[in-house]
Amino acid sequence: MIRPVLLIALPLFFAFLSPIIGIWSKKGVRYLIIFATALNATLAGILLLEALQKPVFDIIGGFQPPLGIVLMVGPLGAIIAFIINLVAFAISIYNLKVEKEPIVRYSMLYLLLVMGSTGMVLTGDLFNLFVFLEVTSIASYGLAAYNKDKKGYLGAMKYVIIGSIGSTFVLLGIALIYSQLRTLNMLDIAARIGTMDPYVKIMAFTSLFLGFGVEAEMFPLNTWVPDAYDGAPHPISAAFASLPAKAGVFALARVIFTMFSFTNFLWFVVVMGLLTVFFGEIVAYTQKDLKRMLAYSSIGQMGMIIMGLGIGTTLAVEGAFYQMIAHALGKALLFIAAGFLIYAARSGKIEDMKGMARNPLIGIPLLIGALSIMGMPPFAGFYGKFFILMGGFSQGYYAIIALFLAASIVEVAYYARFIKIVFERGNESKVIRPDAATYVPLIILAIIIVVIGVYPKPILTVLQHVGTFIAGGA
Amino acid sequence: MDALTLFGIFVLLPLVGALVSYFGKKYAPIIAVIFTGISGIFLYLWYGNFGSYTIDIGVKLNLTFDITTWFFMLMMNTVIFSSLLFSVSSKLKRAGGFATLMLLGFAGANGVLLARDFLSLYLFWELMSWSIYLLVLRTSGEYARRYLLFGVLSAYLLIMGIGIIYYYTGSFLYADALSGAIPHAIWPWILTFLILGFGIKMAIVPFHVWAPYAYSSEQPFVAFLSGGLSKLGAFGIFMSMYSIAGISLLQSFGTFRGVSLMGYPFALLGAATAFIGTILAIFQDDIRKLLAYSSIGQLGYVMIGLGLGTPLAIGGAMFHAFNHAFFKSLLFLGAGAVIYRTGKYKISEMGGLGYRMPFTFMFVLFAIFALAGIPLTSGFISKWMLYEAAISRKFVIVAPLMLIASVGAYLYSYRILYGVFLGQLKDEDKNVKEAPGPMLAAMFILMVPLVIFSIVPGWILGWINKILVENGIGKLNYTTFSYSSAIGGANMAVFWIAFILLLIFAMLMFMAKKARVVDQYDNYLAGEAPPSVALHAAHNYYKPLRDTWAPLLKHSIDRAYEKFSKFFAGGFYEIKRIYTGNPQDYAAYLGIAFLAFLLVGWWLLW
Amino acid sequence: MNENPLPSIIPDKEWKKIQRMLSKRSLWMIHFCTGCGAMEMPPVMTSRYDMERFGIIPMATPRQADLLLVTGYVATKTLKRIVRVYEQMQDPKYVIAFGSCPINGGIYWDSYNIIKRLDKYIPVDMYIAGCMPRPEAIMDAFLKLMKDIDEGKANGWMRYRKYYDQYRRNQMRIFKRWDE
Amino acid sequence: MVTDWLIHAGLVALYLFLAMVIGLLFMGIARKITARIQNRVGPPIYQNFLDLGKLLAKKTNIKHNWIFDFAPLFGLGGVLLILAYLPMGGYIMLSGQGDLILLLYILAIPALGFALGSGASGNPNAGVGVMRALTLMLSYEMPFLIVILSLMIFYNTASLSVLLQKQMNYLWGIAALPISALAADIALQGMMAEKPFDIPIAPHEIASGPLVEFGGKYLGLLMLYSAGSIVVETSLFVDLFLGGGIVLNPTVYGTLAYFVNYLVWLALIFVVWMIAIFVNAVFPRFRIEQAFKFYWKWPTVIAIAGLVQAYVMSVFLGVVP
Amino acid sequence: MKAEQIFKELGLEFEKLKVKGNTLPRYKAEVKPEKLEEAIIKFKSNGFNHFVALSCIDWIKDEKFELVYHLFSYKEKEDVFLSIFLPRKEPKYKTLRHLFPQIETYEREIHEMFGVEFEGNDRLGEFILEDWDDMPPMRKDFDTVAYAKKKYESVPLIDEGGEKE
Repeated sequence: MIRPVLLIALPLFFAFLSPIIGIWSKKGVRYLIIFATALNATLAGILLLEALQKPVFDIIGGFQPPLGIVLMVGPLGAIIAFIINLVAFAISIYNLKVEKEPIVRYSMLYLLLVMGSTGMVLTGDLFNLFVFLEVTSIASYGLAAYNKDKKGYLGAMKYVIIGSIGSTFVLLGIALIYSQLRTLNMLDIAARIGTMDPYVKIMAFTSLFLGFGVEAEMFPLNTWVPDAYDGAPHPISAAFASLPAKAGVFALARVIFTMFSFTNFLWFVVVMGLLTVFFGEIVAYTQKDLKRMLAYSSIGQMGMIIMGLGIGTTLAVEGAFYQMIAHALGKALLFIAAGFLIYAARSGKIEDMKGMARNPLIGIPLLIGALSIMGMPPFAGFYGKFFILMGGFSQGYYAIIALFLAASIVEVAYYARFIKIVFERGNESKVIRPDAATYVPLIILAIIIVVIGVYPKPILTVLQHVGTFIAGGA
Repeated sequence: MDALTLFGIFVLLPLVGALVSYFGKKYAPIIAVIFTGISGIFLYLWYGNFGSYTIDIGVKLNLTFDITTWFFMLMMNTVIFSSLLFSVSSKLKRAGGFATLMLLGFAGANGVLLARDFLSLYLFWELMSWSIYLLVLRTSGEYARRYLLFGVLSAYLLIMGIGIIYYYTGSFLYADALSGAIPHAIWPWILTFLILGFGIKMAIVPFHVWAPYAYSSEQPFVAFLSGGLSKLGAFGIFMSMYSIAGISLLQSFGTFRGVSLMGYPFALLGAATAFIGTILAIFQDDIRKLLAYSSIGQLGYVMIGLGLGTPLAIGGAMFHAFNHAFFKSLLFLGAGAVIYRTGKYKISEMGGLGYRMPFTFMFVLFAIFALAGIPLTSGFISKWMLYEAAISRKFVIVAPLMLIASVGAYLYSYRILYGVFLGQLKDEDKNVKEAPGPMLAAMFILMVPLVIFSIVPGWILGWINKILVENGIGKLNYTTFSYSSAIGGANMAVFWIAFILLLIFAMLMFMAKKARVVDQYDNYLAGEAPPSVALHAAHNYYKPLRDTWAPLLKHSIDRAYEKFSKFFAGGFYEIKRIYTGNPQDYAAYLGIAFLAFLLVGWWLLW
Repeated sequence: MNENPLPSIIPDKEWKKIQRMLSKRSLWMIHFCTGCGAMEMPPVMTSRYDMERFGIIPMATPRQADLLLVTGYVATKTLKRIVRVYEQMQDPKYVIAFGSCPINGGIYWDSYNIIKRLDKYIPVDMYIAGCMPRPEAIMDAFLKLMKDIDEGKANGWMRYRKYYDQYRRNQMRIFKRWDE
Repeated sequence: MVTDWLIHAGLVALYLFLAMVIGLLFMGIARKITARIQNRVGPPIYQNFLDLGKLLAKKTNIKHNWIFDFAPLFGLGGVLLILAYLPMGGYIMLSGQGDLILLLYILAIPALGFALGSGASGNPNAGVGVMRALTLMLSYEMPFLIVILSLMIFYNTASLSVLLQKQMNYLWGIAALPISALAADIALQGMMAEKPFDIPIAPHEIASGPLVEFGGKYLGLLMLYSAGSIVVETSLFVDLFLGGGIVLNPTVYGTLAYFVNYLVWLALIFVVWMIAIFVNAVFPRFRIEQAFKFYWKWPTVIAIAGLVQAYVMSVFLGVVP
Repeated sequence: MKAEQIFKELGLEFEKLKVKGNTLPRYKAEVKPEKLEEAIIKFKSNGFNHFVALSCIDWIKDEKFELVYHLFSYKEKEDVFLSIFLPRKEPKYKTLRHLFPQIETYEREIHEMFGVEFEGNDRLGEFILEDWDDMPPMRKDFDTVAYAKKKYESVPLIDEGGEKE
């Protein structure tokens, strides 16, 4: 009933509308972002309800499938898009706190980021996927350097180098596929993949896997993550953790399941996922700075999702998607809370934040977020982790699961250390109350996490369609 | 009674209660007491109709309400009811948060007891363990961190066990585990993982390090933690050994004089826990740490009973878990009352409180009788069953350790009695008042079953017998007043009559002219005048014993864990060097990664 | 049971005689060795004279003892301790003072801090003269005390109870503070 | 049914009274023998009766607080309870209804009551005394419990009356397990707190330890308690190792058997008491660390040897008494 | 270093005491009160590190108290007596407990028995005699017999109200 293309067109429209509004009122621009993302979120919600019956196809610009841009929206794509826009809406409320002057350019880049991520998730065409990847990357490069300080530039520069290499690999992959199969539509590729020369097929898969891996923060490719997240302003690092990362992993899932249907290669993906978790959690334990620690922890979580995808059984992939949702919500919450803590303690180091979160308005959402990331029951993170673990067991990956559990004990260790310092009694004098723009998004995200955790039925009915997804469907 | 009412009353009600009591600032404990009271009433009403049901909240939760669950729920409910009743008048800071987390933990505990499939077991187990984490966090972050590490370790050991079962049977139900899909050689792995996972919650020796830390938070919570929640470990081990694996499977590993070779090493572990827990408890000066180590020791007994596996041993373990739930929470509440009134933790700083707080003293004295196993309380019967089980099967390693541990129990229990309640009253405690009403009521509730089941052991032995029969382990022979085993027995009615008659005779001999009551300072100090400061011999009470044990006490398991974690932390800093920080390396990583992927891909083709 | 347990069977006077016989035959003594008399006690206890055959055993605390031995000169400081020990003993209690010092100050007749006559401060049932009496004298004193108890003459504890205020007044003349 | 219950109660009362008398007599004999060893005349044997009479006839009695009364009440009541559960001279009083483990735990009732009372006296000497008593208890309980365990394993029973039966039919404990009997006798020395181990009631060091504040009728009842405990400990050893003095089978000879068995039992406990007294007369007092180290070294090794012997005989050689 | 040499360095005239039997050499020297501390320090640093005793002599006829500080050297095996004279009216001197800790006890005793004031020693006051209410007893002008009669004889006998013994 509503055309998925609206989800992409609207943010574009508002992005270019913001300079005009920016002329007479800076505040208007901020509220514009909130309105835009809210509208987008509701549209994604309606689209999700529709996509539940049958996948929605949408051809843009009248070009026929083999060449034209086609949006293929399955239930999974729809729910990820919905979550992306929901989190974007929550972060946009927190944007009110950003004081840095060129707010117009900030809102444009932010809306482009949202449009890119939503596009990557909804598109059914490989080249279109690449276009949206480029849009997201460029928007993220701009936003990463937004703070105009040394750390900002350093992080953005690293992100640019790694990101661009990644995109070139994606382009290489697309070229190889197009040269062999003459089509760029994912479903066509899936149908004709058999005819490809095996060596070229591996080459294409590796380059695509690597390209999207950069965005999905896989082990050797995620070296830009800590610096980019650290340098970016607080709402942007929250956005980074949830929007482009989820889109990248979804693209990866598309590559693995819809286009190439390998079976004997998947164990390598699991190994890479495990390496990502292992290095992410261990280095996070050593971090003294809060945002770097959260960045490494998000690497760890992404590794777990990649591992879930790699295992390949319906239960594991269901767990992976569940974890995507939980991680997006949880990480956004933690980064917003981190933003407030850094602002309250006026330093990034964890030691200086003694007792900053004792105010229940910030304390309880922080606890809910941390516990959900750690995978504790009534919160969203539990089912994702449990299903991935059980999926791993059902495939017999004992050693890998054992190593993963050891890594997650390390994760619990540094989260508990962080909670200990932040909740310590001691300097009540310096603790300040968070203002509306901070605790409203926190409470929204916390409520969603608890609702999804306590009553997972709606999410699980959506994720029922994982079977068709794995078989290469929408 | 269908699925929703069962799930509603025992799990949803406490969750709702948790939400509601958060906003009742000062009246939160009272609200919490009402909620636990309701579930207690239903527990009493539903004794008869047992059954199993499934709830669908997106994932299927299989719940069963049978005699074993009822027995453990009885313990859990009474202990949390009296703990919350105690906390009504103990003026806790942020009482709202306290009541919420206690009810969350209670909901988790009820869930674990009701669960009959591994998903819901793991779900409620984690819910219970992180609610305890937040309760300990209220006191000190560091202790909470250590507790959470062990809590998560126990959860992940369970996950490993569940995973292996899931790999073979493909389903989470307990019943399916016996469907023959699991090869015989894999069972030891599964049982070891499950028992160690549950054992961490019972603070078995190698994993007991978290207990003294977690037990030094607020006393009402600690009473529930050590009295109620440590019984979940016992329940878990009992379920995994005797209802998931089943007695026949255990026996199939070869038996050593009627006891399965699978269970015997855990009995040895339990004996070591009992011995080490008791010896460490003797030397503690902080009353909370002393009670923590003594609780570890007593749970060692339960582990022995579960390990041995004969009907008498498991019956003894169940009964001892029941007694431990009551007398240990009574002891913690008593200690809480003393701390509430005097604000002191160290035993050597207190003294002579027995004269100022007579009721608290009587309750703690009674709990000490139960702990030491004096026949006046039901504590003796459970210890008797464990000894009979060990001796009748001629276990020459487990039995002496158990006996000497119970003698050790006299030492640290007298240290509490003398250090805190007897001896000379210090000046600053001169006008210490008796504990407030609700506290005394809470303690009284916990004392009643210890007395009743010592006079009429038949009732509780009936319940335990039903548990054993239902799980096909065997039966106990008992009558309402007496119990017996292959090699001995005792009749409690004759004991009580003889004791009361002879006590009356001693009173007659004793009740002559009233004796002149003398002030506490008028005692013989070689003629010297009583000094201004009260002389109290409780400082460094067992110094001679500590000197003889000094060579052994040097190595402590705590420090071993610290060295272990330091070693790993060092390793992490080595790994950190991968993220060098300059982009050229990162770009190089990308190239290397691509090559690696390609080679693996092509290699897979050949 | 210190009243007559069977008033009907045993007449009151008879019961008093039994009580006195009992306390005579088992005198438990506490030995406050203030001065040089302590040396005389070992021969009395050991094999040559052996006071235990009369049922006299040395006890460690005044609560368990009936007989207080003051052996030697009594300084003002020591007197305070002796009075405290004496009051901690339980009736019926007896005091034996060894040597000439408690009688009249002995060789310390002119000393500024030795009390001259113990009898003024606590009731003494038996004095043994001699500048440290020999064990034979001590044994004889014990026998004499046992005969006195039997005849009911050794009632120092009654006198202390009856004239308590006089004793207290004398004591307070010697030392000003009591609780120090 | 009521009449034989009354007779039974009357007999139990008679046995308890006799036990108390024997206990006091044994204390008198002990003092006489110690005196004779020290080459002095020593008090008459009935001296303890006179001491008891004097103590109970004391005019005034000191009391500290209501917990102070626990000591005499639980002390005397507890020791009588133990005596009721201990077969004396073959006459099974209550030990049919309670086994050896119940007896072990009842042994603790008077000790704990006495410890409570002395703790409440407020005198620091008493606190130190009770600490020494408990440490001593931990030390001698190690060999003693291993010995009891070896007996239970060998005779395969935990009930005392059945044990006596088996000793009568088969072999006395001392004949079957001589090593355990030796360890038990060493442990007995500590249990009775006789000289090398009378550390808790050390008159010179801590003014007679827990007894420091007890006088008059309190001390009288505690003297009855210590007399009773002498009979308890010696007759426990006799029942476990010397067949409880059963020479004639009561079912065959009836009351004459009970009379003869009682005399044999008396003689046997006298012998055991004499061993303890001779050791007591010659030994100085150990320090508490020495006592603890001593008991957990040699007697424990001997007890373990006895345990191994019992284990081997009952499990491998299949000797079933 | 030998005692004579130290005396020469200090410029004190000393006399060697003739003592029967005990062959250890003993020297006695009278020192001005202000110079005493410096002399003791000198001796202490040259081997005389054992402070034996501090005693007080009551020269009632010359109206003076004599304080004798007795030092001993283990190396040289020699005894040295350094004595100072204080007026009998209000004898006052500064404390030397910082040189040897045990001096404090001797000073307390001398204060109680002779009434010599030692500034800097805060622990003077009641030491051996309890509840003492008269002049310091060791002074020669203190009449013990009279005091004994006054204090102890005056205590009345317990009058039994005519009951015969």
